[in-house]
Amino acid sequence: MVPLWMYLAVAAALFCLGTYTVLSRRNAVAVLMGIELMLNAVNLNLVAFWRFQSPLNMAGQAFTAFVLVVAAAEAAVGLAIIISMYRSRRSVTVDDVDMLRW
Amino acid sequence: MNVLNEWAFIGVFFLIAPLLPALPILLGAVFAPHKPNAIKTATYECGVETVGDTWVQFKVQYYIYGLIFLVFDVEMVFLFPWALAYKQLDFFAFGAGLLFIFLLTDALFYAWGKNALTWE
Amino acid sequence: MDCINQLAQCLNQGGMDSGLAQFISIFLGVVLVATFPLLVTILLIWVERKFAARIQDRIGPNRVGPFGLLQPIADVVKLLSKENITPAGADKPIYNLAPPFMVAAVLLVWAVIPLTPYHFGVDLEIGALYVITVASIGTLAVMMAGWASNNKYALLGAFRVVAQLISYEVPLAMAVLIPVMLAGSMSLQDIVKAQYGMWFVFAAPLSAILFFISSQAETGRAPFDLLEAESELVAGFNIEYSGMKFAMFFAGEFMHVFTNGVLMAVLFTGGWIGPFAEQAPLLGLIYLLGKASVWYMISLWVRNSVPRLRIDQMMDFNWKFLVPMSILNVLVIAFLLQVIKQVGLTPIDPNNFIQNLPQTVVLLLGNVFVGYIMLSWVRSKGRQARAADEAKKMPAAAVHAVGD
Amino acid sequence: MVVGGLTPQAIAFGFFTILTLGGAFGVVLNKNLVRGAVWLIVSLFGIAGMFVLLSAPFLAAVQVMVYIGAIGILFTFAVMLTRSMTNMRQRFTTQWWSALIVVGLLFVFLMSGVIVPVWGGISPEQAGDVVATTTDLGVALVDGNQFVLPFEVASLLLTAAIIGAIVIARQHEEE
Repeated sequence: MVPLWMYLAVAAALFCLGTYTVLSRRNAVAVLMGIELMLNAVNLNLVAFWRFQSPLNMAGQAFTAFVLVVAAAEAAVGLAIIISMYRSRRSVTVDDVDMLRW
Repeated sequence: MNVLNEWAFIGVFFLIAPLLPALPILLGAVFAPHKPNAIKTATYECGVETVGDTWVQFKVQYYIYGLIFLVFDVEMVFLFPWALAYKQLDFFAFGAGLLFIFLLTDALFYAWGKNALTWE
Repeated sequence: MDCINQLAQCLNQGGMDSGLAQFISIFLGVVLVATFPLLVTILLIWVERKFAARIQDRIGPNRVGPFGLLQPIADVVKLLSKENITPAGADKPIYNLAPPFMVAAVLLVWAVIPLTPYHFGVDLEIGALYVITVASIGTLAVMMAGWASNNKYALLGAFRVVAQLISYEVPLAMAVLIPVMLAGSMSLQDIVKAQYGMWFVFAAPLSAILFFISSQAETGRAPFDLLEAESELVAGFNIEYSGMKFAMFFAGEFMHVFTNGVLMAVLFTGGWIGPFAEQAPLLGLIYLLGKASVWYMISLWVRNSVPRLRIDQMMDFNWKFLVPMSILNVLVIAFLLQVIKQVGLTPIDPNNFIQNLPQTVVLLLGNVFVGYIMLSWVRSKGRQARAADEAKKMPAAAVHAVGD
Repeated sequence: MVVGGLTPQAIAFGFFTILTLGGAFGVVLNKNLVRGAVWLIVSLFGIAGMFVLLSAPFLAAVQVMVYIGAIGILFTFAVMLTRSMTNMRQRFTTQWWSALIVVGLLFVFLMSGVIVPVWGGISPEQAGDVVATTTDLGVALVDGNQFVLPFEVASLLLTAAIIGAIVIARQHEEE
């Protein structure tokens, strides 16, 4: 079997790529894609730890399912906000979103 | 066959499945004539050139269907294990499932009441 | 699968590395399982055309070979000689990947179908979920095809198809929950074996109907063929495809219809179960294909006789009728199963027909109840709508009468 | 079976790593956001493969169903609804290089945590072959002592998400 640290390394790399997408892309949809990548890195970690630490405990799988729910809710509401923003501002770049600044 | 062998089968299947239909396409590429010209490769559009972007803006309705589908898809994630274990479960589990489905049906009825499900 | 394992042993004894032998046997198994539906599809093209012709009072293909049986081969030869036109401005990699993926999405289902008691690709622990999962790849292929073509019609068509496909996936998955619940397993082989005593179609006819309708919509066949609507719109998402790539979309569709028949057989009408299927596995295959053909024929019959729905009707039908019905169906069956368990009507030997009867009757009554509620509700809704319509028309009609 | 000193599992792991990280690079660097959505799907498919290797086939199937079937489609819809693919001349914000430094530091930090055996050097042999099944998950989800509350809250969250998203997405429709 592939050792635990390899899975963790992949998850760490994925998390960093996701973070970089969030920090550097101008398009808000791309930013949300980055967040999905980060959530999936978390999921990978959860399942890897579950498999290696406590394969008989259901917490690992159950929490992965709950992260999935959060990811789905985040994508649904996040994309709705972006669509709404596009309709009022004709733009989806993160620089232009300063509605909440004042 | 052990479990991982089963998944090796699925894995190989995932690689082979697109290749089998790709074969006749490649055969077609060998046998079929290939003489493209500007008129032939032009976008199909009632005889006139496409005006503007292909990617015109679409209605929000599509997104809303996608949204409700996403939520029901995630619901399946929980209902499948529930249904799978149902034979071992008691009335409490039925109540839990009932409440779970009831809450989601609320969302469906909300969307219904807001006319979000109606195609205009 | 046993013959493949034997082959692996055979190769192993012949001095081959055991891992390599195993890989070769897996590879051969995959090719075998994947080629089978493709071969069936070639025959299906003939069946489909003949069937449609008979319904429309025509003869259908009858020139090439006996009864026109070689017609599909002639079709393939013709399609091979057609030029593949790639539109200018297409996103080439995605444009070329979409047709094979469309077929692959259907082909992948066959990996878990139990063909006989002993022959199947694999018997996955999560088979039923796998079937639904794989279907979602087809949705993606449609989206990619529509987008990569760089054509407004194609993209609009793809949007509509995707909206249709994802909408009807909800009642589809809900309908699959019932066999899983009744069998207590997601493995398709277990689901078939749980039907020794009684086919699930008797205990859960509503979910069978739900599955049938929504899988018909998933194939994009009439009455749900908005995506093509050959006689009205241009072809929809596959408009920019030609030659063999275009043919692949249709091969995928033909195969999808038959695969749905097979799934109906496996999930609801007992798969390979029949007299002597255990002793002679080949009989099991014949039973399975026979049952699948019956469902397939019904699907063709519906396709050729029911007129096309409008897109708003189709969406309303799904979200305002099928989805609530499937939810109610799951709840009622879950409730009745608990009651049956508490009362003690659960069959002690699930393979015994007589012992299965009480449970089946109770579940059937539950189904009738759900069906009655939904239909009477729709009827009252329809009556209200008609009354509102009448009320709106009334003054206009009165004015008209005065004018005369 | 051993090919070049690697077990089939290791080969599969390598393949899925390439899919996951390659897809993630595609998400970061793409010039066209529909392609970006495809790359995202490739990446998440790789994760599904890893779930299979970690003997969680149910989660793998769910991953494909939810991400490829639903979230991928939703992203494609959103990209097209906002015409994001047309105004991609400036992909990155002005602080992309400082973000690179921050993320580089984060990666070094995370990797140092991974490489240094903080978790008592769990060996694969310790993990054991007996794994909880999907049925166990179903039992645990509606067990009063385990996850029944999160189970209901998940449903509530999804309901809230649907209502919120519909309200937000449709707020300009009346005008």
